[in-house]
Amino acid sequence: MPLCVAVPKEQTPSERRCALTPDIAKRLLQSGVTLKIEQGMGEAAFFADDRFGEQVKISDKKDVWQAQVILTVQMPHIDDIQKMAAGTVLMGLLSPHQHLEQVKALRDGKITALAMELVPRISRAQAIDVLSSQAAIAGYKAVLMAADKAAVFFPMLTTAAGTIRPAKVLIIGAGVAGLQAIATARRLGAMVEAYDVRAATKEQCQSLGAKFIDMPIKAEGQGGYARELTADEKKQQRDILAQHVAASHVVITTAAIPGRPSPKIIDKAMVEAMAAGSVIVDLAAEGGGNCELTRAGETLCHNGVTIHAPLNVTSQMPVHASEMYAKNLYNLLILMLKEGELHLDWTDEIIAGSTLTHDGVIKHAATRQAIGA
Amino acid sequence: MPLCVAVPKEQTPSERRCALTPDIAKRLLQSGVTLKIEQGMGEAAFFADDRFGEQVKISDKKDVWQAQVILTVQMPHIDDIQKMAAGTVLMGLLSPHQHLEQVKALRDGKITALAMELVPRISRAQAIDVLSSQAAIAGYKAVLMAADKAAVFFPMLTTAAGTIRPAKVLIIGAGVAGLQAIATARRLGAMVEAYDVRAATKEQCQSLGAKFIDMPIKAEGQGGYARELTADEKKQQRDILAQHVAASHVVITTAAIPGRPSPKIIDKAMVEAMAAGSVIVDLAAEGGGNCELTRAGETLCHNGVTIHAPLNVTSQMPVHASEMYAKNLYNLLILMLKEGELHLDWTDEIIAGSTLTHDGVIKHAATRQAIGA
Amino acid sequence: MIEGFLALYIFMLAAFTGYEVISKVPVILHTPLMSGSNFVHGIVLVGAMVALGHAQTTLEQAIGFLAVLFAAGNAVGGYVVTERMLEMFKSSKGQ
Amino acid sequence: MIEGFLALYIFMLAAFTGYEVISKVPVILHTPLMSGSNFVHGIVLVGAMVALGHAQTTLEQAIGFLAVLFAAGNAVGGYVVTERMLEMFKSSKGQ
Amino acid sequence: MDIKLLIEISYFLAAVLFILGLKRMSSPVTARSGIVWAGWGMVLATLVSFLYPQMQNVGLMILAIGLGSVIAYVSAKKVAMTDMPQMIALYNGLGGGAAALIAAVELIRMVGHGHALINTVLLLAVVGAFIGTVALSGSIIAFAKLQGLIRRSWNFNGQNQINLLLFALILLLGAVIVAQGTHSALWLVAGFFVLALVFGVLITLPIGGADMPVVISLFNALTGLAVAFEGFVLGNAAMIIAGTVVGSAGTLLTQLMAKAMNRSLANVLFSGFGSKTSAGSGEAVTGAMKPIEASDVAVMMGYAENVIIIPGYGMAVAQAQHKIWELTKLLQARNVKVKFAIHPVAGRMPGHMNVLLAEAGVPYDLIFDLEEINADFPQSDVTLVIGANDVVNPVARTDPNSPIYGMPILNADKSKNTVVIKRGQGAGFSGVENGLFFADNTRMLYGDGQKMVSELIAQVKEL
Amino acid sequence: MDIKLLIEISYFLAAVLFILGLKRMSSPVTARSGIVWAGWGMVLATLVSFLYPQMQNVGLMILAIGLGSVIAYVSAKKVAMTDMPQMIALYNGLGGGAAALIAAVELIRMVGHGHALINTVLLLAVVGAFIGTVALSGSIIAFAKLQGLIRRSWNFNGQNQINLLLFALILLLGAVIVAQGTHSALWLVAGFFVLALVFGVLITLPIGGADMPVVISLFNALTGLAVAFEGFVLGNAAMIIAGTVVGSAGTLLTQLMAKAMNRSLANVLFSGFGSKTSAGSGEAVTGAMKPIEASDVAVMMGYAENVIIIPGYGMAVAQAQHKIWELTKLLQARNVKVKFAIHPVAGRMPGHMNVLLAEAGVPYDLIFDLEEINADFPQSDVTLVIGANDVVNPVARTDPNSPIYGMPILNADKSKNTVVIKRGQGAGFSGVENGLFFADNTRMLYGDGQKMVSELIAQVKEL
Ligand SMILES: NC(=O)c1ccc[n+]([C@@H]2O[C@H](COP(=O)([O-])OP(=O)(O)OC[C@H]3O[C@@H](n4cnc5c(N)ncnc54)[C@H](OP(=O)(O)O)[C@@H]3O)[C@@H](O)[C@H]2O)c1
Ligand SMILES: NC(=O)c1ccc[n+]([C@@H]2O[C@H](COP(=O)([O-])OP(=O)(O)OC[C@H]3O[C@@H](n4cnc5c(N)ncnc54)[C@H](OP(=O)(O)O)[C@@H]3O)[C@@H](O)[C@H]2O)c1
Ligand SMILES: NC(=O)c1ccc[n+]([C@@H]2O[C@H](COP(=O)([O-])OP(=O)(O)OC[C@H]3O[C@@H](n4cnc5c(N)ncnc54)[C@H](O)[C@@H]3O)[C@@H](O)[C@H]2O)c1
Ligand SMILES: NC(=O)c1ccc[n+]([C@@H]2O[C@H](COP(=O)([O-])OP(=O)(O)OC[C@H]3O[C@@H](n4cnc5c(N)ncnc54)[C@H](O)[C@@H]3O)[C@@H](O)[C@H]2O)c1
Repeated sequence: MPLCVAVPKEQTPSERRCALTPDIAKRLLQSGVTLKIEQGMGEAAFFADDRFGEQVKISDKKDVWQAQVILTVQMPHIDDIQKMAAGTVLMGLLSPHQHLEQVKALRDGKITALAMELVPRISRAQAIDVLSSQAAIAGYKAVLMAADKAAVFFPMLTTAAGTIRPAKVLIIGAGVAGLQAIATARRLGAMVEAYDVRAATKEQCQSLGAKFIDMPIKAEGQGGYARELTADEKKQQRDILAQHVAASHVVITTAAIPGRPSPKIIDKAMVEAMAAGSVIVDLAAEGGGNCELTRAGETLCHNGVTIHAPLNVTSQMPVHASEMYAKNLYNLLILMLKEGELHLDWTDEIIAGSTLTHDGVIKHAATRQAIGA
Repeated sequence: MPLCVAVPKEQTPSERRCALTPDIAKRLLQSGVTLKIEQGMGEAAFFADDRFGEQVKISDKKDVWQAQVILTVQMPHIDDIQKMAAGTVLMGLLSPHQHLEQVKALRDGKITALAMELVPRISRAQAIDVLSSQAAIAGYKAVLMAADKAAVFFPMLTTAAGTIRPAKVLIIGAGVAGLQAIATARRLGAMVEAYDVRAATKEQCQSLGAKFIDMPIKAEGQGGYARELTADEKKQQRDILAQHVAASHVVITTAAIPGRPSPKIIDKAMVEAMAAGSVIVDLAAEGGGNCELTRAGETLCHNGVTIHAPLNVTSQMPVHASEMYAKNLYNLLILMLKEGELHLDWTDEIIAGSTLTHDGVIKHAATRQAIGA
Repeated sequence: MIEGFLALYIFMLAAFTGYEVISKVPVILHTPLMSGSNFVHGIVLVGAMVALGHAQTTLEQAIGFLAVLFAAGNAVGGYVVTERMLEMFKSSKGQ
Repeated sequence: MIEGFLALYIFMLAAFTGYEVISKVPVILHTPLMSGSNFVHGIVLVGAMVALGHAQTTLEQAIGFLAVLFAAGNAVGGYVVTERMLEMFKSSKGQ
Repeated sequence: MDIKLLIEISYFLAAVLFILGLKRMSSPVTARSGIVWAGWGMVLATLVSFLYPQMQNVGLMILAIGLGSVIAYVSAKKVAMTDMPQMIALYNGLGGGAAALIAAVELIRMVGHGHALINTVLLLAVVGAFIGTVALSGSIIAFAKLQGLIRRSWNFNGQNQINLLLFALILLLGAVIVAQGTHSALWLVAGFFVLALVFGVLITLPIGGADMPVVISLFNALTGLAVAFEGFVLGNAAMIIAGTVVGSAGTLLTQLMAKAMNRSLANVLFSGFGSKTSAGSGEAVTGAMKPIEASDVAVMMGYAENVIIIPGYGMAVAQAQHKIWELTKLLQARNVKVKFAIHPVAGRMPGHMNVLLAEAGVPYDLIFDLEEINADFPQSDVTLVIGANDVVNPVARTDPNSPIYGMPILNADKSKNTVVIKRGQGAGFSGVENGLFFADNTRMLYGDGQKMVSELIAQVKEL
Repeated sequence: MDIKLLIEISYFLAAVLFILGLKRMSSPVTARSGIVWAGWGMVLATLVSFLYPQMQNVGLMILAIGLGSVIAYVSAKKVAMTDMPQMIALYNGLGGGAAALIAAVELIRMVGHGHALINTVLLLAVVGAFIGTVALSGSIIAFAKLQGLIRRSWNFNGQNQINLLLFALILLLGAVIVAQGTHSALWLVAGFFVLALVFGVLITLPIGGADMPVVISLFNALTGLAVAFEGFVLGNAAMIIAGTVVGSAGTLLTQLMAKAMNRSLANVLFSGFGSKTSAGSGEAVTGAMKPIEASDVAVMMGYAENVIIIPGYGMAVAQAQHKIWELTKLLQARNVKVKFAIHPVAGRMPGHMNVLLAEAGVPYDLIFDLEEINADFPQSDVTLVIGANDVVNPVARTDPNSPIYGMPILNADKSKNTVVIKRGQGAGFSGVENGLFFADNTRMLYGDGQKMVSELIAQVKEL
């Protein structure tokens, strides 16, 4: 009997992405597996059930959890986890830190859970790297949101009714999302400044036309990530950034340190120094935000400055976000398929590295510690 | 006694623009007039009272209407009109068609009312042309709204998680707003097609990088405007446009014919042929919209297609919209100032052409007819 | 007096040289270059000098005198005019 | 036999011509051009022919024979090699 | 050291210096040194010529040189820049005359003293005499025309036939002189020269002022040839080389000049004798559009201090924004200060130019709007208008009846030089004639915006 | 018609044809016709030479010509394209030998028959003999080295001193011959030639294979000179002109070639005798990066049918996107099909290349991603990699230990020719050595991306 891959519908109402698209479905079918999806699974992302074709079985809420492989976007509810048979492979953005109870359930249910955010960021794994694909969307979207919320034009405009100077946009954190934000803001004609603690980003920002704010702080951490700053460094950073923030019409922050809350880079005083009508888009909201005033998931106005801290930004671009996410999942899945059979190669660092639970054991060290087991 | 110019606060809550900015206030003061503004006049556009400087008097709701010249954005309420002394000059976007009662009040109050939308669009008057300055903002904003609402990326993106093809954007009506929309959508990386009934726009669209949809219909009207199409022409237009609309992810419509309701260009069938997740932004909403399904001021979803028909779009960019509007008003006002004294030269076609009422007479023929007086 | 073919060779080669030397000249230099080459054929002066130097009859002297006068005018006038025209290329900054 | 200075002039002008003719040559043509000019000095053949044609002693004849042989080799080999190298410029489309 | 050898070496050096000088003169970077090099060659050749064996009349010679030099020097220094072409004509005529006179001396000596010349030499002498004489009288007419001494062009029916006849007659006379050699009559020689003089006058008279520079260049080449021929006669290698080089370079130059005017040489010389295009003065009439070549614009801009670029709707149509920015960077690398002046209504929508310049990557700090830049135009050495029309039309300031009257404009007309790039006679949005295009200091660079700026780029790179 | 005159005219024409031929050969567009023109000059000159008065040994002559021609023709046709340089060396040596032999005949005749030569001519004959002989033996060594017959370079201490000594000796012998004239002993003459032969061998032996082309070019110029000198001796104008032109053109060419290798000529000849850079064969060793000049890349691309451009992070750093698009348009105008291949992770963010190409205005239909284009590489005549590294690294396919193993790459290594633009030895993001750069059909164009593409544009325009 061929391998069965199932895709349930997401439970969180704000989640508009889905884990399978018609295009990827076709490819999976070609590799010899059978597919079933929960009714309406792709609707929020504009992929109606009928677009998946005849060969994909439409199943109900209960039946969909009976499969060898289950693809999701977010961590399933506990009761859904309990529906899964032992040995089922679950793949999704499981954010274990936020769902410790579910992790326990997975462990106890002997589910093999692969968390997409744990995929090691090595060259070979780039096609599986959900963080990159989703961050690219977030960076683009952040600029659109900022431009839409800003009271001013981004580009320069010389008109009969006066000349409009271009907006000044400051991007803090030049990772994948930050770079995409730079590119998008530049496209719209803004004057873009960028800042990151990693020195390597300077050239990258410049290659996209942004001015880089130089600071004596260098904080590259492991694996291309940043390390946390010392108190001293933080003060220095604040002093230099303060002027740049004050002069900006739009600030987009994306700074993150893996496994830690987002660094607080913009404090209240900085916000108050900004002109009324300015906008801060805090993409780091999921990790607590880079701005002191940020309230995750909310848009507030402080002293005329709008502070927008959206969660799950990529859900606002459901079509492409789903396409990219599904492609990432697909690329991981085919790594584990051998002639239509599931075959988990534990010597492969991608598979080993991204496994959260397997055969009743929590494999991911940090999560294990968090659960204290 | 020097001329007194006053600026009341707008009454409509959704109106965030204001008729005077600190910069223009400074210039007006230099030309020898005195200024007073109603408290909080510029707040919605982030121009706090104190930014206007010492020399501008802050007055209250009542006192502000006592001046020789009164600048507004929209048509004042009847009771406000009645507060004005005879002979007062009122300048604003008075939209006489929608405010016939107020026009009567202006006539009866012997107010000299200049409607900014009536300014003839001759070369010399370009600096006074509010329609152009506001349309430019609307065109830019329309694309941002569309991009924000669209489920897809505008630019092409080749990534490890697949290649995202660029969005197809169709701009219908290549007047000032349409051209600006073309430019903005192109900046964001979309593939842009454009269509207009005036042949002269072809080269203009191409100069901004859009592909022009050629049709045998040529409908230039007077003064650079378009004329209404015959039934036959309308059918022909629909047939050709249908395919292009169906293939587009985003459609932005701006078609208008002066003094008539906006032409209905996109019918229900066309909308239904569009892919789910597509967006229509109907900038012609004020005139009834270019899409059959448009409901002015609302955002609705039909068959997965979002139809966004915002009113008063420019209020969403209050800073620059106000700056440009105030500059337009200023340029008209100084045309009427001679050594600090008001001097209306009725042989000047700009002043004569934009006068709505004067000395108890409705000067604007179309409005006169509408009122039937 | 020169043997015919050698003269022809010299003629051919000099013509080649003249042609190649000019072949890529910007329009702005057309007039100065015309003037410059006008100066160069002022070398006729040496011929005129020889003619006058070897003149015997008064007629020959008169003609020779005129020839030198003319030739000197050609050379000096050509030089000064060319120099004045080329003055605008004085500050060749940026190079 | 040629008068000294005329020879010098010819030498100077020919050198000029050679220099100017080459002055703007793309790198890709360096080798073909070297080969082409190698062919051109194959003109030594006519000298060799004259030498052999006027040779009297056997020694002179032998040397002359060798000279002609060499020179012919230079000319023909140079031509063929150059032509082969220039073959790649055959389809000068787009022009 | 052997005097003869010294002279030969000096002549040789002079010839080399002339060639190198001309070579240097053909690039703007080295042009100035070129004339100096050639000058030294001339000084050297002249000085050693005094050492010729058996030189007589040295006093007379010095007198002639002194007189000729002083007159030429003073006149060359005094003449206005705009009158240069006619002065070149004049000096060139003198050279041709000198060559002719040398031939005259030789011929007279031959006839008078029975001093025989071998055939080819005699032939060269006669041909040189003819060419030199024609160059003399023709150049004088060219001078007179450009100087305004002769105001109208002379055209009558049968002109070409008469000239042809005259030419045949001269040919005949020349042939007779060559054939008879020592036995030629003096009057025959005299007649030959007189007819050649007349011929030069006749062929030059009908040519219009605008074509004169080409004709002068042709006479210049001819003089070179005459000098070379007389060089053969005298056995003077310096004259041969210099004359031939000038003859060949001058011929090429003449062709290039004709090409730059979009005419063939034959067209200039014969077809209607140029009178159709323009008559009277070489200076263009005030009120005409004056075209210019990309290479000249490149030199103007490359050596300018301040340049202002005014883009208009035509730049958008031509999509020339990237090229314009490339040109700007090139100019900046030459320390030229470049600014962009954007008129509020340039293009067809508010901010049209901004979109394009931003796309090309022009930094915002180079972009100025009307109010910021209008005071700078008098300091602008070159203002480049690309595809703008209405927004630089001074009529908006001056003509109350014009539809654009009262619209503020960019004061391109106030700058020292203005170059306008447009495709042809196309009007702007308002359809009004543009006064700027007819201004004295405006030149028109006709062609598609993108193409012309590409050419400018190529030319600036050559500088 | 006078035979002598006919010969002279023919020689004259031949000289003109040679010059024009060389001129045509210096541009890719006309190069092919150039050799044909020169060829006709040669045929003409050879044929009329049979008509020389009092020609003897005509049978022998025809035999020699036939023999030489056939051998040369066959060998030239057979030789592989890669072995061309050594064949040029060989033919050139033959020319030098011929010139030397002519001198030998003249000298022997002088010594044997007391046939006196005037001093300058004797001097020229001796100098020509020396140069020709050195060119002969030197060229043969060059041939042997390139052909792999001599494999090692010969370096020993005091090499330069010995050569200098030898040179002094030859100089002395030559001086004696010139001074003694008719009275010189035959063994002196023979000794002179032998020493010259040895000298040619000694100076060539130490030079490494990579520098050989420059040396061959130098010998080529020398042969030209020798031919010119013997031309003076024989009073043969065609030889003088052709020889001198080749001598001068060859000297310039030698300098240009040395410059193209980033070396001075002196450096090639003396400093370490070139052995430092490379030894052994003229073909670069497999596994070395092979640099290339922009002009060559331009010719390759300009005459290609299909071109694929692969941009990478370096294009972004160099901001070369506008230039790349300009180059593309130029190529398209020449009917070259150009595609852009974008790797999913080129650059430093998803879509990095898209942003830049869109900014430059590259239309979307020219842009292909990895899956769409990877099959096209074998049809690509030239693949231009600009600032990409990891994404074209074949190691990702072959070396399981490499950190990029398993990443799909663009198969630039499968295309017929690949040109890589990068600044130097900089590694890519992953820091891995790139196998593509060492491939046989890959050439490296070193320099900043924007600058190099600008050069490519300029060069393509010249085609
Ligand atoms: N900015 C706005 O909002 C707006 C809106 C509507 C109207 N307008 C009006 O538009 C006008 C704008 O003035 P402008 O100076 O920018 O433009 P313009 O007056 O329309 O002149 C454009 C010029 O560009 C030339 N041109 C066209 N294509 C070209 C090409 N490919 N290469 C080179 N030249 C080319 C044309 O001459 P050739 O045909 O000879 O080449 C023409 O003279 C004003 O009158 C303004 O009132 C502006
Ligand atoms: N796309 C993404 O989302 C993303 C994100 C993070 C990392 N990455 C990684 O980044 C790499 C991208 O590969 P790639 O091939 O695009 O770039 P790459 O491997 O980083 O190579 C760039 C090359 O460009 C050259 N270069 C730099 N500046 C230059 C200049 N001004 N002119 C000419 N050449 C220049 C460098 O060599 P020289 O120094 O010798 O000039 C270098 O070899 C991949 O390894 C990918 O995994 C990608
Ligand atoms: N080689 C690969 O295959 C591959 C694939 C994808 C991403 N990456 C790399 O991974 C790295 C991380 O990317 P990411 O977007 O996931 O990063 P992230 O989301 O973890 O962080 C975003 C950015 O914030 C910056 N930051 C952290 N603290 C900061 C502070 N105090 N002030 C300012 N900036 C601060 C970080 O340096 C980082 O650039 C990048 O270098 C990226 O290029 C590599
Ligand atoms: N000379 C000046 O000073 C000046 C200043 C400003 C604007 N203008 C010109 O005024 C004109 C109108 O500009 P606007 O933006 O106010 O126009 P508008 O708002 O009245 O109309 C917008 C566009 O819709 C188009 N349209 C009408 N019916 C259509 C249909 N059935 N299908 C498709 N398109 C249709 C019109 O042609 C117009 O281009 C333009 O030509 C503009 O360039 C001139």
